[in-house]
Amino acid sequence: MVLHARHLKIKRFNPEKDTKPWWGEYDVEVQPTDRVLDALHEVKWHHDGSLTLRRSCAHGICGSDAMRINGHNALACKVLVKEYKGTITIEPLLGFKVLKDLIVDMDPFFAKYRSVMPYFVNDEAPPERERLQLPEQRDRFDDTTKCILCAACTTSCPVFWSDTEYVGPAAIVQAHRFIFDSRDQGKEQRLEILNEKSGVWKCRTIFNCTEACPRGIEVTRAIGEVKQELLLRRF
Amino acid sequence: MIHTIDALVVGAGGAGLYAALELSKRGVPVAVLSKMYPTRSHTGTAQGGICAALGNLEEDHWEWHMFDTIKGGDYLVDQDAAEILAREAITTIYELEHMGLPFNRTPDGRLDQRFFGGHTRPDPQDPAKRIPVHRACYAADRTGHMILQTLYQQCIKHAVNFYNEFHVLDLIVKDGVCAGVVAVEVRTGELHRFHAKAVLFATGGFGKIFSVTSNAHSLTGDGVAIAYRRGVPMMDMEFFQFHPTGIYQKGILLSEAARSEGAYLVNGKGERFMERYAPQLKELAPRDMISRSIVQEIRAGRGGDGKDYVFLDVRHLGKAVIDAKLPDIMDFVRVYMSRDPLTDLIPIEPTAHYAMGGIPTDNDARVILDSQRTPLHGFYAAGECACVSVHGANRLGTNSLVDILVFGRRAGIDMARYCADRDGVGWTELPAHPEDDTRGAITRIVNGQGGENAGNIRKQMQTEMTQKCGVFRGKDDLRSARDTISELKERYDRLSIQDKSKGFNTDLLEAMELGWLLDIAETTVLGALAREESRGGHAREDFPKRDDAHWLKHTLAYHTEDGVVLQYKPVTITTYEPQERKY
Amino acid sequence: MMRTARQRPPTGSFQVMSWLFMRVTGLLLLVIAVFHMFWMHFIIGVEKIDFNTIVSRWTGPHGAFWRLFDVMLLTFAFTHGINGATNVADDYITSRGWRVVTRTALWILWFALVMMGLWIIYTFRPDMPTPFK
Amino acid sequence: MSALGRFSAVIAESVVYRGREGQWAYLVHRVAGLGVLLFLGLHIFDIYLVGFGPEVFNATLFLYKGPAARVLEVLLAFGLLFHALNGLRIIIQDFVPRLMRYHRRLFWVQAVIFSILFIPAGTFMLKEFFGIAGGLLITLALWALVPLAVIGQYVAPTPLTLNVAEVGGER
Repeated sequence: MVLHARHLKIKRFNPEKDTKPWWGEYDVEVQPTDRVLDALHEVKWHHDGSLTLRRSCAHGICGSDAMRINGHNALACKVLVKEYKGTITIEPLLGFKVLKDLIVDMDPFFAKYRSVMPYFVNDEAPPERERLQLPEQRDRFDDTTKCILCAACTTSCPVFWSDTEYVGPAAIVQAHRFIFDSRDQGKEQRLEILNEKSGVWKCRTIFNCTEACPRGIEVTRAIGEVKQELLLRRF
Repeated sequence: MIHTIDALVVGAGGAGLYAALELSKRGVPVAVLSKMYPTRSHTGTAQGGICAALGNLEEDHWEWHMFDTIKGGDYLVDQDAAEILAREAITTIYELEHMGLPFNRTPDGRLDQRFFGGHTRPDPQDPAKRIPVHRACYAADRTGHMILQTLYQQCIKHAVNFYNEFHVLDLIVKDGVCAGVVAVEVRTGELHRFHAKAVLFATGGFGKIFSVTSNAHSLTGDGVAIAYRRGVPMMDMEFFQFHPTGIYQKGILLSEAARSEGAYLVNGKGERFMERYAPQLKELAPRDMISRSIVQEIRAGRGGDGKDYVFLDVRHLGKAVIDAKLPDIMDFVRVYMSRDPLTDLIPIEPTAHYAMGGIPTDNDARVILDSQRTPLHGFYAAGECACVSVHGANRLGTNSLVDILVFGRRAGIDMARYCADRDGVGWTELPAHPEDDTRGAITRIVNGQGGENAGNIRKQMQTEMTQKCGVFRGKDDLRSARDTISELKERYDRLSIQDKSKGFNTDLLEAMELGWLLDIAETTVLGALAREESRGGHAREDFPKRDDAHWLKHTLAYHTEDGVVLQYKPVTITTYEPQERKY
Repeated sequence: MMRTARQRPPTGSFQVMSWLFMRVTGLLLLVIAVFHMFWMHFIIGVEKIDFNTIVSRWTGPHGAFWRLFDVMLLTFAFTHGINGATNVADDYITSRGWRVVTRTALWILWFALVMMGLWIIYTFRPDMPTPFK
Repeated sequence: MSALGRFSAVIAESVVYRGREGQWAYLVHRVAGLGVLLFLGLHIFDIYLVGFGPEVFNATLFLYKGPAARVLEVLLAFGLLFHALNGLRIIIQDFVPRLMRYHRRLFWVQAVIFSILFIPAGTFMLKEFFGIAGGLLITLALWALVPLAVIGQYVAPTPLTLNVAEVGGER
């Protein structure tokens, strides 16, 4: 096991003690194939126990540890230390209130998510067995079912940083997953929500969300498809 | 702060959310407490599929599923529970589909099914032989993710109350009746008292007692250990499943779905070695057998590149199959190993994966305290933290998802009934100061001056458990592990932490979790040391045979003032007499 | 704090029409504005432009064409621009009151300048009376 | 927090966040659009002045004459051309969303077309006052503004500020 020394620069802020943020600088020994999350754990477990972050599954499925690593959003558990040269700078996500160190307030994010009716709607009595759906009908929304609600997309969006009302890419992705599901019946209501001022028309096709998505979802495209659906519905 | 709610669900994975949904549909006021946000729960990382004998692709019957479950569990399965599991799997799958879960489909639009390890049907040519059956419904290789999302979505639809980032630290029991929980609001550090008629623990597993594990950092056995300290035994703790295909040294899971789709296991000499160990099912044998086979190959010097791993080979599957059916796990190989699964072999080793043991319950998820099935009224457990026991000594692939859904659902239904019944009796009164124990424990850790570091203790425990209580176990190793754990527990009492703040004090909470892990590691080692046979996930090198005469029984480990006390509980056998287990 | 779908008032189709308007005028302007820039800067040359350039443009043999062209350029470009500016302002101004103020100000500006432009394009004569003559 | 303070904080975030081609295209598109609008307002006003007769009008045209005005004019050409091509790229993707998979490639196609059109055009517009070599040099300097800003983002030290949500205190 070959260990390499790496320098981490982490933005620290504890509202109980600090009036403004400060850089915590740490030298840790890690393997090059370690995740950035492993390096953060090395700091927390063996250098400074007060470093605070969220994490759980550590392989990019639970969506807890989205943060800014060297200036752009990523999951700390889905990037390896060796992908970065020199100092690794780690900061909390933009656009949400920083609660402590790398932890931001996710409640507004989930409130936006809940506002788009992110659940299956079909009031007909279900059949005894499964409802039928052809593979190509299912493929239509496959991409957006991958979303793990990590907020990397929403917090990378310049429109979202400035406009508190925009529902943000993640919520639209979640709506897309149902709008294009052939079994769902809530499409019109969802489209109506996204047709509002705070909805899809706020999207300026910047692609930061697509670039930030750790699951490789074509987020901007999903938003574009919803826009197209709204447009087609009108004419 | 004091909250009063009829039904409390602790943990927001598949079991907890399904129970909450059932309670909510029945009009029972319910709150879900999660130490994270619900969508972070570990159910989301389940990959391969969820079995139910729908027979969409070929003839299948729930009895066959039940039989496979019992045989897979090396006959330590309680067969009445296995029957419920196999029967209700079918209705549960249809219910999930009706909730909108995007399962993969057959060309004619029905639910597609794939093979999975240990799931078989009789060979039509030779009924004595058993061949793999298409039984696992799936959504690419993110079945668990889709289940978690779908259930959370439905909970939103049915206005379930969520307390996110509320970490439950204690169970309130008064006169043999469960009356609620004590939880800390992680954001503020404030202690909250939740007064309830019925409490469900769906807190998940505890793979973090091991160093190489597929489990999330949050899987620290909170619920199991909290109940244990309040007098509930831990059942069958020595049975821990090691999944054969974890990414070498990282433990990240490469789903059995890869082998279901036709991937091979090959050793350093390029041989498909499973042909020797399980001639009929080969790579689709149960996980305990494959894990042992891998370790045996490595020990015989046939590891890949002369090292302590073997290979998973998916190259022959082709890009189309991989992109359509295994996109996530192949992404893991690319990200974490910098290898291309289309051209390279993938180094793998067994990784600690699933706890067959946990909080003992009956078939309605009610917690029971002993072999007489004495209930702890108002207390329920479901999911990986519970032990019904449908998995016995070894769980079959996909049965974890079936378990959390079937028994999570049953828990919700029975809790609703119990809450209605309690209406006549009235609420159980709370003890005078239910938070005192928790507050004391927190103060001890925050003010601790002993200088011991939680990170070091955790690391040592995990290494010890992986090395000495892993796929194969021996008396000397287990004794040494027992001594190490008790030494670590002493050191744990001299813990110091650096973070003294109230809000988001994860330093403190991780220390509390470590205390629970140490309890669990202890009962695991002691259970393994006592059980002098090999059965399912528990393989003793000094007792290589299964011993039904002495050991066809469940272990119950109790927390007493004199340390851990082991008792035993008989296995329920209804249909299938134990036979030799061959694949 | 959180509003559910049903409580939200429907806001009609203004957003989608505004979005579509920006695309359609954008495509038209791609031709008109870029051609105008090319014509004035490369074919004529800025240093050579003076009062007579305008006179020959609007009253010469192709006067009708140029006046129509300039009306289109003026209305499309300025409406596209002001609508874009209100979008930009909305992005950064979060208070409802200030949004109304900026919006109103921008559309008043739009009205004033478009009227000035249209008036001069329609009424221009080389010998029209001016206050300074 | 004032709208202006909020605005500058958001701009700071846009510059601090290391987005890729799309983010820069968006920023330039927006600034260029506002710049062209500003010029357009001025331009409508000066054309309106033809109604006041040749003396007044010709006197106003000093605004557009001379070397400095010519450099600004090239900047205008930059803005108009970029806004037009970038807008076209966005419209194409809007109406054929599956092309968004190639959004980075489309951006680079646009960047090449822009450069091919802008560099000779700028040189031509400036050659009267600066000669061909001088014109090319100034044009290239203007052309390089955005790439230099991108490089600057990677070279400059990361500023230590809380994010907009924190200072805005609204969320």
